Amino acid sequence: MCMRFKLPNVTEMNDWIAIGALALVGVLIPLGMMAVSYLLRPSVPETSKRATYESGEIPTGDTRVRFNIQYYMVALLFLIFDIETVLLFPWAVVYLDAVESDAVSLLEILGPMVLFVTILLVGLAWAWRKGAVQWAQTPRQVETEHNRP
Amino acid sequence: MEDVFNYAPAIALFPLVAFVVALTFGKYMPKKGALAGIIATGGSLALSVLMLVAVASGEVYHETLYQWAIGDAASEIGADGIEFTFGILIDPLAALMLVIVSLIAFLVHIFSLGYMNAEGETGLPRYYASLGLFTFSMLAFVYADNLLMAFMFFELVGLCSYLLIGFWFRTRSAPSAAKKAFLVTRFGDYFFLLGVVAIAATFGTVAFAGDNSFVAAAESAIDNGDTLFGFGAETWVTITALLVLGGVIGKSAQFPLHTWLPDAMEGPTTVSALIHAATMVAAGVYLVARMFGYYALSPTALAIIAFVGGFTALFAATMGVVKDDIKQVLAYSTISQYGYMMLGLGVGGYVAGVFHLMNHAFFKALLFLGAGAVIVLMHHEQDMWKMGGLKDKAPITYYTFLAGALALAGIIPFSGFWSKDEILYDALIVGLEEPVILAAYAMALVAVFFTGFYTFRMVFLTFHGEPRSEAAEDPHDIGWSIKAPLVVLGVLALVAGIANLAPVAKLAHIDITFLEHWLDGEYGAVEGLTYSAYGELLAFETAYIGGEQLTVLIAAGVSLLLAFSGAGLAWKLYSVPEPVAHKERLGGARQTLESNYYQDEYQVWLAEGFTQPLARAADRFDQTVIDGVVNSVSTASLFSSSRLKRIQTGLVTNYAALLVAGFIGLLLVLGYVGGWFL
Amino acid sequence: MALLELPAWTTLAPALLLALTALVLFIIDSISPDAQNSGLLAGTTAAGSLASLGVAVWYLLAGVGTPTVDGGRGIIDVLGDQFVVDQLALFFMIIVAVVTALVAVASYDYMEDHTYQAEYYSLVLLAATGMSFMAAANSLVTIFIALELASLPSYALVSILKDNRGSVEGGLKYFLIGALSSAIFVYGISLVYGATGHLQLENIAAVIEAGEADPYGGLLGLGILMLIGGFAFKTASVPFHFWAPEAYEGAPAPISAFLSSASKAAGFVIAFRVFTEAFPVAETASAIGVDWTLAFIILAIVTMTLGNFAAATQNNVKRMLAYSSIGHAGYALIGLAGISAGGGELVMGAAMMHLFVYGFMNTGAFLFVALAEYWGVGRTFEDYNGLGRRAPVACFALAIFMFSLAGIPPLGGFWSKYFLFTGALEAGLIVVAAALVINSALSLYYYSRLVKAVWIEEPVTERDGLSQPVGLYAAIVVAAVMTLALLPLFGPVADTAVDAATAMLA
Amino acid sequence: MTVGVEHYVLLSMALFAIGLFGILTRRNALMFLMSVELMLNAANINLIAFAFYHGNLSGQVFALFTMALAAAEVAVGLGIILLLYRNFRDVDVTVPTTMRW
Repeated sequence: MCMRFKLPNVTEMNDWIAIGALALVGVLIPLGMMAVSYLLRPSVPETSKRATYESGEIPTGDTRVRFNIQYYMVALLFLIFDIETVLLFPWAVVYLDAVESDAVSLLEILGPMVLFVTILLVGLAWAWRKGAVQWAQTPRQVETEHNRP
Repeated sequence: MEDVFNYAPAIALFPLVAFVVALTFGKYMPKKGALAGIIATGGSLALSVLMLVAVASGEVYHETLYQWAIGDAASEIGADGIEFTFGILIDPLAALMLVIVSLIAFLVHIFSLGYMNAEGETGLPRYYASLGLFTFSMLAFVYADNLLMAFMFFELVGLCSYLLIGFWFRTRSAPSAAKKAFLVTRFGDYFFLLGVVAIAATFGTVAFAGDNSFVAAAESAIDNGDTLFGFGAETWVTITALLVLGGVIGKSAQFPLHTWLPDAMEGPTTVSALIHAATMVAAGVYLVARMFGYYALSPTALAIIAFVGGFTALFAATMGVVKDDIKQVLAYSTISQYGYMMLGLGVGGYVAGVFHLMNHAFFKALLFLGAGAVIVLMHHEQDMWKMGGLKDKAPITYYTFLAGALALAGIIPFSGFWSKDEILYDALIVGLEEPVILAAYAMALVAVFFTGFYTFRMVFLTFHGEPRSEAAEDPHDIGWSIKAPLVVLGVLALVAGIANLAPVAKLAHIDITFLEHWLDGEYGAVEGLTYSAYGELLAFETAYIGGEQLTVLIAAGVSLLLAFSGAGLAWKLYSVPEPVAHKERLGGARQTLESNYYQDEYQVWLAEGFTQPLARAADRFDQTVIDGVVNSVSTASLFSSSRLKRIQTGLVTNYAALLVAGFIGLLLVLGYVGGWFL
Repeated sequence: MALLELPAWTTLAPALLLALTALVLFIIDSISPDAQNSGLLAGTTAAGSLASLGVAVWYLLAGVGTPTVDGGRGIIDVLGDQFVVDQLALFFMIIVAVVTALVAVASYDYMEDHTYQAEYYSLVLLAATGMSFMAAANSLVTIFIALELASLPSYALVSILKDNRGSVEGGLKYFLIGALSSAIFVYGISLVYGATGHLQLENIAAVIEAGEADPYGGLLGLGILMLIGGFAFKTASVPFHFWAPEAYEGAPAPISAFLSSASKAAGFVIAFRVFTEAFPVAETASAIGVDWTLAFIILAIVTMTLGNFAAATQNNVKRMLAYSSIGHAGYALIGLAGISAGGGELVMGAAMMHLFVYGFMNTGAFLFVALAEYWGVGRTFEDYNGLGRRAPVACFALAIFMFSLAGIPPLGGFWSKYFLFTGALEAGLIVVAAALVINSALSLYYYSRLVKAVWIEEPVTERDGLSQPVGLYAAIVVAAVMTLALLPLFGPVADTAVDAATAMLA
Repeated sequence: MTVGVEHYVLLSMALFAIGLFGILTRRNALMFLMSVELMLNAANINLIAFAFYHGNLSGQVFALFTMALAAAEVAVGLGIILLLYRNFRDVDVTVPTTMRW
């Protein structure tokens, strides 16, 4: 996009031309090779050629293995709670400095994070009670599962 | 006394309450709503009298009560913005008119007890509700302080007359008469509305009184020699004044929009009394008096008013001569008398016109109520040829009716004489300088003869001679509720002239012109709305025949002579035991007169021959061209709609592609305009 | 009122109350995961949103957010200017809370037999929290977070009818387009950050006004355009509108109401705030070479035209309403198109009024569809034939909604459109004004078609008496009453909206 | 030749374009999702590069938030894709076309 990007170093554009040329060549060579081989190779369609390569073994079953839904639930939970640590990190970095400085009271530095973690805990508790982290289904859950329309 | 004015809104609101009460509870009330109406109009009357006293003690009332719209468009003369308000203006004129209207309405309500209730009519709650609304509209119209409010209540008055004229809606004629009244007056009102809009657009105000009234604005515009909408200021004032006059001509039944009024006799006689004496028809003339300062600025408009008035006076009077129905005679007399008032106002005789308006209100109400009494006596027979000899059987009715007739004919000393004479005198002195006015005067003078004739023809046929039908031999009884209003009005018809004995004052040099002083604001008035203020605006020259006193004598003498000769002719022809019709003697004129100069015919012909084809053509244009365009637009829209919605393909990848494409399109447009790619 | 003594963060109470209610719902559900006490859940939701509404109205009346020169308590900054509570924020918090309350009440019947009620209500509240925070967000960071907080629960809500193919399809499309749009949006934020070095709106404006961003005009321009894309997605404006017809049609009807009213309003409030505070028209134009209002002029015309034209020939009532909702987004975009260096407070105020009125009439219309789905009468215009005889109250309310949406005087929808029209004319946007008139005329066609079907047409099949679910009826009647009550109330609403717009543009 | 900020911008734009390309061509819902993640990460690169360039931290902090939100988005997205598979027996986003026009 040749918009008005005022690049700081206009003189370095020469290097860019070189890099661009390199990239172009880098793309063209493999494409050219593939094109040549496409033209030259003999075409013998055979089903075994399309089979999954399993080091010589004959593959069995479907490619897609079905997992238990519980894996999925736990994975999602992990994803959510794992990513929240990203938000904890900067807080942890400044925590000690803030505690030591007089400008920020302990409540001000601790309060928001306690609130944040509390909210997370409520969510976790809810997920727990809903059975999201239950590895096996309890008889009660099986029962309610049956009763559902 | 100032506090009294705080109750001014109640004058109009009482009848409005009566309207609501009669409409909702009338069915369950002992007199079907009559009592509510009587109490309400009685209250209005009492308050109006209080207002009159307050004005007499030097107070006036001009207050804006409610502002319902403000516009900020600049008007033609450059005033910023315009306000539309409801307000009350009580000055000598309005106070006088309030008393007249509420008095007549009060008496009509009482009379209705005998005329409607006692006769066992059905639908009485509707009747009394309409009467209440009618009174409310008229009273509000009377003290309206601006032209737009006046217009609104003017329209409401028209609506109520429609409702009342069509009261017996099951008959064939009443509904069509009601429609006719509504349409004909509405035709005039279109011009009125145009006039209101024109005045508002020109002067940025519609107020009657005060420094920022349109009258004052028009006056200064004429003084400054402004150009308004491409016309000279005076020409433009004349045009707008004439537009407003359209409404007046419709409502006050002036030629050529008078045709509705005789047909309006299809309504109950009480309603006729109210319409003719105090409300509907009076509204037109009152409007001219209300904005007289505006008309005074335009001699052309005044001359037109005067000429139309004079012509109508004569024109209607001739038609009244041949009518057999007692109410028809009265109807034409009304048109004729309002012609006199227009003549009076048109020649600058503001006091004379208002004076006649007042006197006419009394004697015409009297005559109609008297006719109503006669109709009751006659078991609802209205043909005068079937009456006769009622003089001895119903003396009260006879003598009060006679008083009204004398006043109508203009016989000294009854009230009608004084006011009609003053109008003719004013017309004469202006007419000596202005030929157009002189012609109007001449026509009005001739009309005096015919007035005397048809009035006494009616009296003699109805009351004198031998009874000409069984009903006339054995009249129905009438009660106090019919007699009392007749007596009150009979006395007023006799003595109301005292209010302004101008000829006597001029001859004897005594200061007894009370009404003139009243309207001239000697007791109290809003600045600019006085007789002398109007007099300064008027551009008419006057002249006398050998001195003022001689002129007065000549004018009075001639008109009295003509009135007497008309009455005398009637006496000779009809005051015999067995009167016969003398219409054959009229020869070819008879058919013309009985057909009312073919006014209805030519108006119907206009409607059928001109308006209807035009309407058909417009309809065809609408059906084919307009509808065609509309239909093709809608077809095209729907077709493009069915195409356009196809971009919603249902494939989410297409959406993403279109989204990106749309975004890039926007980027290209903005980048192109912003020059990003240069 | 001891308002001044309260710490500044309490001015965010309308949003915080919604969040708190959502947490309460989670706790309730944690205590008894299997109980389906829909009354308790819907009641808690409604109570929470009404509390939010009450607090927001109270703040507005008490003068919180009104500039001190106008006798108010001043615009309040929270968390180091990350949030700001002013009249604009409170105005839109009110809209969000009202719609949330109506939707919660209506859902009581609609979701009666549903399995995931607690999730449903808490997701509604979380989305409402996001929208409420959007109204107050004052930095691109908080704007993005709030926007995502509003979006993510919405995706889930649209597809909450897990076994309904339409619901899942709508949710999928909504999610995919939403993900793409938010990627574009966040990339736009990064570009604006690159060009100005700030994420906080006033600081961005300061850099632009100082001319320091001029060397990066291209970056800034592209960034602004990408931000517009993000707003266009949230407000369902062309070309980011593609999700709307399917999502609204497939979603449970109360959710359609929620998204098309509250979510749209929230999208507009951040657009108003970002473009008036961060990108002053004249200075930005000198940096990027073009008025950004041009983009909104184009979007407004295309959006209203496409929305209305596509709505005209729909057979499915809900889909018709979905397209009409796109059309109304086009109307409200005039509020941004009409902003200019010197003025625009009238036209922006008019857009705010329109969104306010729209919050009632459109919610009501979708709730009527919810009622029809509850009855199970079908989805097309023909299926609605003759409902007026069976359920006169609801159908009368529907007529009010339709006529107000079409902009028939004297209903509220007319006045807001009228102000938009005059505002567009004042700003010199004659083409936009003409498009507004043409589209309004066209919209009358399909709105009145529905009224005609309900009141005039003969029913295709005989149906028995229809039940009268309390919650749905109550919500519809309240929406109708408010649509009518806006006639006398329109003055204060208009004043508040114009005041808020003036404060923004000052 | 130092690595200037413009290089980061070009990198992020390339990444963004790759993501966009994936969205426009891939029909598998998961690939769609991954392409979106690419675009988000392009923005993150920008943010961190500009934060370094401008010498303030707000860009970096925002990048953290973006990551968290991206994760949340994926969580919701996966849930919807699961529903898609259940209802349509496929994760091809072009399969559900019951509603159109």
